[in-house]
Amino acid sequence: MIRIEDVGKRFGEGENLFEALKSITLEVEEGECVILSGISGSGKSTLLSLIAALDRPSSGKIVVEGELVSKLPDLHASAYRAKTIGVIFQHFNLIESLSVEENVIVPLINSGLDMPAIRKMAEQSMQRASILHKASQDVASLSGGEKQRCAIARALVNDPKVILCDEPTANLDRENSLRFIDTIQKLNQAGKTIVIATHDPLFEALPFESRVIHMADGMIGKHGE
Amino acid sequence: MIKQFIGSAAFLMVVTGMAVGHYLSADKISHKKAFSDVVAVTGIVSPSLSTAFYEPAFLGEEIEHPASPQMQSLNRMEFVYAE
Amino acid sequence: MLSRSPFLHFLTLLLFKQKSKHLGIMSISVVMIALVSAVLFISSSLQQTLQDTLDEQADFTVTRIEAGRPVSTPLAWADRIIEIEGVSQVAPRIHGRYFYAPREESFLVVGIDFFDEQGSKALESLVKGIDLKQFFAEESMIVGEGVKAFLQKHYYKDTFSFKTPRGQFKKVKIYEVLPGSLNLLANDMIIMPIGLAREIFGLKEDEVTDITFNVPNDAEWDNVIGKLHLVDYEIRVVEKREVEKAYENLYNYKGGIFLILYIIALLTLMLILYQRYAMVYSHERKEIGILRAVGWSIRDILKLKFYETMILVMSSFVIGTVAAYGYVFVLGAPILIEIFLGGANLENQVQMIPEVSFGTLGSLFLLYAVPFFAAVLIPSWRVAVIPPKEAMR
Amino acid sequence: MNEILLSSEVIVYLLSEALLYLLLFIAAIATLGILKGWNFDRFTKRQFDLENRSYLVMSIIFFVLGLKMLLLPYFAYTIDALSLLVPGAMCAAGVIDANDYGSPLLLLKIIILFLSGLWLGINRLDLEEKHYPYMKLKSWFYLLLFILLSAEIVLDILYFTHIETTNPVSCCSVIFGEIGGNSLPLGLDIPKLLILFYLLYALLVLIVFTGHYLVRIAASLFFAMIAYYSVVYFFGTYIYELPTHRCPFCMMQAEYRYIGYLLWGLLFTGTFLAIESAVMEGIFGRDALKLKKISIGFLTLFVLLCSSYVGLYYLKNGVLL
Repeated sequence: MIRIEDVGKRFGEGENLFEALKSITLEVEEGECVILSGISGSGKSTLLSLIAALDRPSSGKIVVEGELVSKLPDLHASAYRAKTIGVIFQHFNLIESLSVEENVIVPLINSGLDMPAIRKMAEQSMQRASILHKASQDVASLSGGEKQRCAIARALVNDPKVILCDEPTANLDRENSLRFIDTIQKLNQAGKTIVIATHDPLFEALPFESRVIHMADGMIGKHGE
Repeated sequence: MIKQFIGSAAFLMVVTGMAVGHYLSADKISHKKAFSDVVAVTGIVSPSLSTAFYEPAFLGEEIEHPASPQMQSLNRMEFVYAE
Repeated sequence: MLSRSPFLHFLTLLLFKQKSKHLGIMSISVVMIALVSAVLFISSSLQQTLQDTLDEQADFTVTRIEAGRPVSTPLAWADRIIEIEGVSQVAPRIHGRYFYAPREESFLVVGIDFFDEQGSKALESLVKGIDLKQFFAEESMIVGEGVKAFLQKHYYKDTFSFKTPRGQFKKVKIYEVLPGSLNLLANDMIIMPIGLAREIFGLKEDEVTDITFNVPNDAEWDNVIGKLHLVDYEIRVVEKREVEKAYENLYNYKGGIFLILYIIALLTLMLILYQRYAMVYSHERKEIGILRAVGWSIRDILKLKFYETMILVMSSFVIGTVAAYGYVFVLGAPILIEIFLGGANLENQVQMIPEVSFGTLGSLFLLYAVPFFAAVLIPSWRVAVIPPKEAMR
Repeated sequence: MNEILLSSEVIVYLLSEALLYLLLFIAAIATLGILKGWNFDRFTKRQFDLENRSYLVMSIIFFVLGLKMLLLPYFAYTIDALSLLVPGAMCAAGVIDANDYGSPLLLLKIIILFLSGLWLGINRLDLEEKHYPYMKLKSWFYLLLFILLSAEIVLDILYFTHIETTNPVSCCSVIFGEIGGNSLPLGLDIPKLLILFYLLYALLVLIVFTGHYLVRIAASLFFAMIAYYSVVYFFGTYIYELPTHRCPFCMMQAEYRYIGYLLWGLLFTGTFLAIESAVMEGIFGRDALKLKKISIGFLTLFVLLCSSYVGLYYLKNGVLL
C-alpha cells in the first residue's frame, strides 16, 4: 500500500523556484493499478521518483508498505528500493556494455544471496519477461521492444511488491506497447501494486481494472473515470 | 568472478611464482665465495665501476685539484708517472 | 567461496567489459613501477654484493702522503707496524691503475705475493687448476673479463706489453681470465706477481703502494691509530668503517636521486588520475545512476570503486615488479646498469645476484598505493553521491 | 637536510603521512560544515548535501585508518632501518629514543588507531539507524581525533628532523637493561609479572561474556600493559634466546623472522577489539559477540605464541634461561 500525504516538491530557490508538486494526497491500495496521466511537466514523473525514494519531498510524508520513505538515509533508501520497488524507466536505463542477464542481476548484487541463487532468480525473471532467449546477448544490440523486456526483467528480478513505470511506452511502437500492457495485466493479476506515469492514450482504457489519475501543474485532477 | 579475471589472476600468480622460484633457486653462496676469494687474493674491494681515469675509483677516495677543482686531479696520475 | 560472491563477479565483469577505460592508467603505472623497482633491484643487488665482500677487507690501510696526495709507502713501515701490539696480518701491497694512453682507459693492476698463504689458497679456488709455481715464475697475469675483451679488441692475443715509467716495455703473458660472474669487482683487474707489478709501476725495492693490517679487537682501534701516527708524520690511515660508510652512500645516493625523480613522476600520475576520475564521462555517470536507482547505496558504489582501484593498484604493482625482476636479474638490466657503472672506462657486463629487499618493495608499494588511492578517493565520492535521477538524465 | 631526511623510508613515510593528513584536513572541514548545518528534520537540499558529505568523511576515515594500520608497522620498520645511520643504535629502540619526540609519537599512533577504530564502530551503528542518531557525536569525536592526528603529524616532522646522526644514542641493552634502565612498574619482579600476566588473561576470558563493561575495559588495558612488560622483560629473552637481551623492537628484524610484527599486532588488535566490544555493549547497547570472539581468539593466540617460545626453548635445551 502506498500512502502519500500532503507532499510537495520544490526545486531551486528565490526567483528560480519551481514547484513541481503542490500538496499531493493519494492512496494506492495493495494490488491496485494506478495510471498517472498528464502532459509532461505535470509532476507525474517527480511523484514516481519520490515513491521510489530516488528523491526526497520538500514537505509531506510518503509511506510505502509501512515504511516512511520520504526521509530515509541513503543506505536504507537503497535497501528499500532493492527490496520493495521495481522501476521501469522511459529510456530503459540499461548498462549498454553488459549482456541482458548481467543487466538483470544488477539489483541483486548486494542482496546477500550467492551467485547461483541470483542466476536462478534472473532466469525466472527473464522467463516472465520473455527475454530468456536473448540472455547472453549484449544490450546494445537489442531492439527497442527487447530492451523494454530486459528492463522489465530487471524490475521483476527482486520480486518487488510495487512496480513503478515512467513513460514505459514512449519509445515503443504500437505492437510492443500492446504487448507491454499485456505484461502489466499479468503482473497485476499476480497481485503487484503498479503505478504508471504516462501520457499515452492507450492506458486510458485498459482491458483490466485500473484507476486513472489526471495530473496537471503538480496537482491531482479528477479521480478515476 | 568471471573467467577472464581468474585467468589473468592465475597468470599473474604463475609469473610471480616464477620470479620467486628464480629468486629462491639462485646460487648465492658460491657467488659470494668467489667474491670473497677475489678479495682474499687482492685485498681490494673497490667495485670495478667504469669510471674515467680522473674519477674516484677507490671508495672513500677524495680527488681534487687543490688549486683548481675543475682540472684533472693530481693524485689520479701518480701511478703512471710516479718518480 | 569467493567465486560465488556476486559482488566480485560484478566487479570483475565491469573491469573487463570496460578495460579500455583502465588500460591507459594501468600501463603508465606499470612502466613507472617497473622502472623504479628495476633501479632499486640493481642498487640493492650491487650494494649487497659489495657489503658481503667487506668481511674480507683489512681493517686498516696506511699510505704515505706528500703535500696531501698519496705517494709510495716505504716498506720499512711494515716492520714498525708489526711491533704495535694487537696488530696482525700486516701486508704490504702494490697496486694501482695502469693508464693505457691511446684509448684513455685504465686497468687496475694488483701485485700479489707467493708467500701469502691465505691468498694463494683463495687463488687456487678462484682459478681452477692453476699452477702457482709456474704462475709466479713466469711473467704472466690473470685478467678480468673486461680487460680480456679490451686486449682482444686491440690485437693483444696472449700477451700485453706494459710501458714502465722508465720507458721500457714489459711483455706479460695472459695466464688466465677471471670468470664473468666476478665482473662487479674484477672487470678491469689484472693480477700479477708482486715483483712484476713493482717493475711496471716503477717502484723501488723498498717501496710499496700501501700497507694493510688487521686489529681483531675493535676496542684497540683508536689506540692503534694513535700509535700509527707516531710511526711517521706523513702517514694516512683509512679505516674499514670509512669504507663501509662509503658503500652505504654509494648507491643510496643514487637511489635517493631516483626517489626524487620518482616522486615527481608520481605527482604527475596523481594529477592524471585525479583528472581522469574527476572528468566523469556521461555514460559513466549514467551507469552509476542506474546502479543506484535499482538499489545500490552510496556505500556500495564506493565499495565498488575501492575494490576496482585496489585491483588496478595490486595488479599493476605485481606486473611492474615482476617485469623489473626479470629485466634486472634474468636479462641483466641492459642500458639501465650503465647509470650505476658509468661508461667511461672498460665496458662492464655485470652479472647481478638476485637480491630483493622486501622492505624496499614495501616502501615502493606504499609510495605508489597511497597517492593512487588518495587521488581517486574524492572524485569517486563525487560521482557516487550524484542523485540517481540527475545521473541518469 | 640531514641524512635521515634523505633516506628513502623516511621520505616514503613522511610523504604518505602528509598525503593522508591532507585528506583528513578535507574531512575535518566537511565535518565542521556538518556540525554547523545538520538538521535531519529539514527537507532542504543543504541537508541532503550534508548527508552526502558525511559519506566523504567516512570514506576518508576508513581509507586513512586502513593505511595507518599499514603505516604503524612501516614506521617501526623505518626507524629500524634508520638504526644503521644513527651511531650506537642496534635497533629501533635506540632510534626511538634519539630525541624526546619518539616515544610520545609511538604512543600517540597507537591511541589514534584505537580511537579511529572506535569511530568506525560508531559510524556503523549510525548508518544502521534511520535518522543518523550519532551524527553529532561522531562529528565531535572526529574533530577530537583530528586534533590528535594534527599532533601526530607535527610530532612526525619534529621527530624525524631532530634525529642526530653525530651523537651516539643508547642501544636497547642500555634502555631496557638491568643497569640504569627503567625497571618493572608497581615494584613487580619477573615471577609476579608472569603470574599477573596469566591471571589477567584468565580474567579477561572469564569476564568477556559478562556485563561488567568498565571492568572489561580496565582489564584489557591493564592486560595490554602487563603483556608489554612481560614480552620485553621475559618472553623476549626467549625469542632472542639470550637472558640479557630485552627489547620490544629487535624481534621485528629478519633474524627473528619478523615475529615482532605478528606478536604486537595480535596484542594490539586483540586488546582493541576487547575494548570496542565493551564500548559497543556498554554504551550503545549492541550485541558484539563476534567482536568478542575474535578478540579472545587473538589474545589467546598471543598468549600461546609467547608461551610457546618458552616451551620450545625448554624442550630444546632442557633448561630455562
